[in-house]
Amino acid sequence: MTAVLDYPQLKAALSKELPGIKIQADGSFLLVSPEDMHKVCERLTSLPSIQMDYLTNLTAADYPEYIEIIFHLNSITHNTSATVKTRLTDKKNPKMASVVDIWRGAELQEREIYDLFGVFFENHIGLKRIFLWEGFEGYPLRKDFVNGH
Amino acid sequence: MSDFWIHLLVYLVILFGFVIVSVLIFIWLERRLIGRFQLRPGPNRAGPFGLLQPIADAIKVLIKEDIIPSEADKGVFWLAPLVAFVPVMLMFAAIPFADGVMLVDLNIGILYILAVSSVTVIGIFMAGWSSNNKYSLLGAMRTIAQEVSYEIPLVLSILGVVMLTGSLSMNEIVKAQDVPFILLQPLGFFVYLSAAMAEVNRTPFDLLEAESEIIAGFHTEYSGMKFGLFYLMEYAEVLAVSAIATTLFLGGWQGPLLHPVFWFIAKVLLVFMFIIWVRATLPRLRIDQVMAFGWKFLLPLSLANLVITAFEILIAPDINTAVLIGINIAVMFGLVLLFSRFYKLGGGRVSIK
Amino acid sequence: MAIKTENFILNIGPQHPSTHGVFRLRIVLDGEVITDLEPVFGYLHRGIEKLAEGRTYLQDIPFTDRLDYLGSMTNNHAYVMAVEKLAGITVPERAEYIRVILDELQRIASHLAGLGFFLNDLGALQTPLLYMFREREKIVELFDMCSGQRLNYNYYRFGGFVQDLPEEFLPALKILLDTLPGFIDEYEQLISTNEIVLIRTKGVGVLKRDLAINSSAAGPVLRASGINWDIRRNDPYSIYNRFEFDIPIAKNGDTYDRYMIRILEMRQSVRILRQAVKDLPEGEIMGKAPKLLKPPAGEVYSRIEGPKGELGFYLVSDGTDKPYRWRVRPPCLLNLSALKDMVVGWKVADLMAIFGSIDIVMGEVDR
Amino acid sequence: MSVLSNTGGGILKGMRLTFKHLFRPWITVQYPEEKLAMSKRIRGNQVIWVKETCIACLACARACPVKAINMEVSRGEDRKLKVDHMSIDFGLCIFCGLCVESCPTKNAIYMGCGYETTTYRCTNVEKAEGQSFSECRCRELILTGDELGPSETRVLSGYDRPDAAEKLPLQTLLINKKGYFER
Repeated sequence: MTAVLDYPQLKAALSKELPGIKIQADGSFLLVSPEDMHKVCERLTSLPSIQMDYLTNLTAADYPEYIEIIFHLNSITHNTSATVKTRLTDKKNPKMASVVDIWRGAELQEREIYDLFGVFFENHIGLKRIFLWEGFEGYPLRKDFVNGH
Repeated sequence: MSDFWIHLLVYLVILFGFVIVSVLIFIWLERRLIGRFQLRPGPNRAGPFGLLQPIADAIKVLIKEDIIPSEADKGVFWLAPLVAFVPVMLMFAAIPFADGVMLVDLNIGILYILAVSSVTVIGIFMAGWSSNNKYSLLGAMRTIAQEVSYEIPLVLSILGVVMLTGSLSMNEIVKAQDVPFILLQPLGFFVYLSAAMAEVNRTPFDLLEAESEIIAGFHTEYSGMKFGLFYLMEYAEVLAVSAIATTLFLGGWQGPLLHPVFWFIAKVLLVFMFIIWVRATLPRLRIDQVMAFGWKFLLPLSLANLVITAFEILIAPDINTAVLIGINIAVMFGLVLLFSRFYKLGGGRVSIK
Repeated sequence: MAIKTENFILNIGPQHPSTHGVFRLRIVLDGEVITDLEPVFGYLHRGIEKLAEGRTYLQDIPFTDRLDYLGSMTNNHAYVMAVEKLAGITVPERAEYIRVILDELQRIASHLAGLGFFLNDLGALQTPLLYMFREREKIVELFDMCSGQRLNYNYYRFGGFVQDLPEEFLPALKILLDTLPGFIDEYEQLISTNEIVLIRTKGVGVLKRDLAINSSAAGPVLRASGINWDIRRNDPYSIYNRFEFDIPIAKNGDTYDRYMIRILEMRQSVRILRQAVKDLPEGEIMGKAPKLLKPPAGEVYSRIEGPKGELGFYLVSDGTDKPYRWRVRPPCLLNLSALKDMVVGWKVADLMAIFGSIDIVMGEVDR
Repeated sequence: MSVLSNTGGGILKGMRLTFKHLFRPWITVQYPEEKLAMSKRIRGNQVIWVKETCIACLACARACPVKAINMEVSRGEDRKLKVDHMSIDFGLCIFCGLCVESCPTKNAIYMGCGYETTTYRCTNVEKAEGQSFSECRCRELILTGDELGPSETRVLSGYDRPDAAEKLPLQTLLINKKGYFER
């Protein structure tokens, strides 16, 4: 059985590594501020006791106040899992640092989020729309997008 | 009108009819047989056992719209099917259907056939080049490389037969076969068949029209009757190759009791069915592997075959035929096993900067 | 001597015999060698995630059929399991066993189709494809028998199934299980030792162990690279911890290994199926689930080991009868992440072999 | 490992196997002449609506994920619901069977066994001003009222209806095909 990491403990470990980051441990996930996300992800993969080497799922959800980016992480070495989230409050122009340099698996999923939610990932290796054509107006998976049906 | 002209005209008509009819039968046979290999009945709608299917296909191809790509090199595009098709027809002039039943009994029959058959590749390249399509071009480039390299083992494997008979005339070769040369030249037959299958682009060497890679290769842009000519050309080529294999290695029209023409056609069909069987079983090789197989495996084997044949003729001309057959077959297995252990394919990943 | 040459760009797809749907690849060729590659997606994008948000939980089940249409049963299972987790619905024993049976049958069917097309891409003129579709047909007929359709099964429901298995199902399944290993042996006779297949696949398109993990590859592709990771074993769902089976692992990560892993997995699936059929209990097939499902607000990520890899569903509920966010973790799309690293340096013919060995279904890639 | 392994042995093995297949019966079906008995639970390309037993509860229309069912009901003089208009657009229908499952009477709406609904072309296209081609509706695919009822060509399927399933013949299975497993 894949063990879910203990989030308060994870928070403590990360705050020790990276003093001064904004991090919050909820019951079922770790909430990190968008600016610190890249650093946190780096530590999550490199710390030998955590070693989240496998990015299972990277997605987003549109809430009224913010866009939430959700990372479902797995450690194949330790057979553990963790959920890390970050919230982008600037809905007009949401952006965060890309994690493609940490996990190659994020490449297509970040493009998908960019395409469907309009979140801009900085330093992505080739950020452009993945499913819809260039010039499509709006971001379909946002709640304010109205489609024909 | 002199006898010569009557002979020429009658034979031309017969030959043309023979090729067209047997190509239609071949197409039907191939589709039926492949179907049976693949657990389905094959075409069975048009006529009894689907026998009219090739004719229906031919009519369809004839009345189809003839599309020429706007960017194509039109003159070359038009000429290509003809350049590819005519040499194949010419090959049949020197093939004996029975004793002396042939258009011309050339005393350099084999040389003529080999020379004419290698012209086809120019037609294919013209088609690939003039289509102005990248897939066609890839197919055409593969053809050139493949067909030019396989000419060499093909010719060398036939030389063994020529050495045994001492004649280049097809009819003489058939007459010399008291024992079919497949027994005296098993290695030669193996090399010939492999090389010939590569020459006529049958699986596993069907690179120039590799459907899963380059769609249809050189005839991607062809439609209508021009496509029909290419299709006809392919099967006529297979027919020619089977006929040559029959003539050189399987005793040609020779056979007991029945009419020689029957024996000839039966043997041709046998070779063709083997080719279909191979096609139904094997996947395709990659271009560099095809080249490696030709240059590193078939070429040394055919040279070895030549040397061994020469030794047999020079040193032991009076040896018992049965013993000779035994020795030859043993030598073939030994050499094939030995060579396949030692030759390296090479190729593989190319590092990209 | 250097000849001045130029690379040329070749568009493969969206309509091409071996792109398995409408997938487009832009490749840069140097002669026959691929020097660069860019996949272009979106030709089959139907916006299923958006569509699902506008419908009730029950109405979304038919949409999952249309993701990976060669693995509808497992898609159903993954989605239904996520909703059950979200709403706290328990599934009766018999239904769990039937789910395992159908999932494993689906895995065999999907692998057969995948391998068949892979060999077709190698140029084997449909013969292995048709032999494999013969066995797939038998499985599809079983699915047809219990669900009523041959491709879009729509059979799982929250808490169990629409209907119990028909009585003809188990006898037919037993015949299938008796004969299937023999047919897998036949495939191996035809393919596994065929020299042409060997030289076309061994060492071709190697996906290194580290890259496989890093690029989120899943399923047979991940296991062919030597990583022991199977959700059925590492994060057991349903009742998989009751069965004895091995996780086949290869070590080279080449095209041949990806082929071989699938053959071995089919054998293991037969093993699981035999145990499941033997232990199948009688009883209810439907747990207690409200007709109009309104799961409590919350979110869930639940995953199963689908035929193509880890198939996950991330659902967010806001307490209404419609999901707030409905997301699929598409194994097919993520297996393509490392396509470029696998393909560059190989020839056009190898591109098709490698691409075929990943076994993607465009319905899931583009959604 | 035989002498021939890696030197043609595998190819010979494969050729032997394909040769064996030459003598096996074929597995394909010669379709228009030869038809298989379909699954008892077949979800064919028909949805059958039995007017007499329908209680006009609109459950099927609500269950439909693609809104293919258009049902208008009104209260009659005897305070009972009656169906004024019922039509199903088979251009939209995805044949998922959710309407059949949702029906509370269990005998008012059925899936049909028929699957041969192809025609060469649609002759009656309903197209409003400014609609794109994908938005217009083929009138031949919209069945209304009595057209939805059971008939000789519209046989009730046993999908979620065990009583209808009993009347249908057993499904033909490839597994039971003779002459195939005796290898």
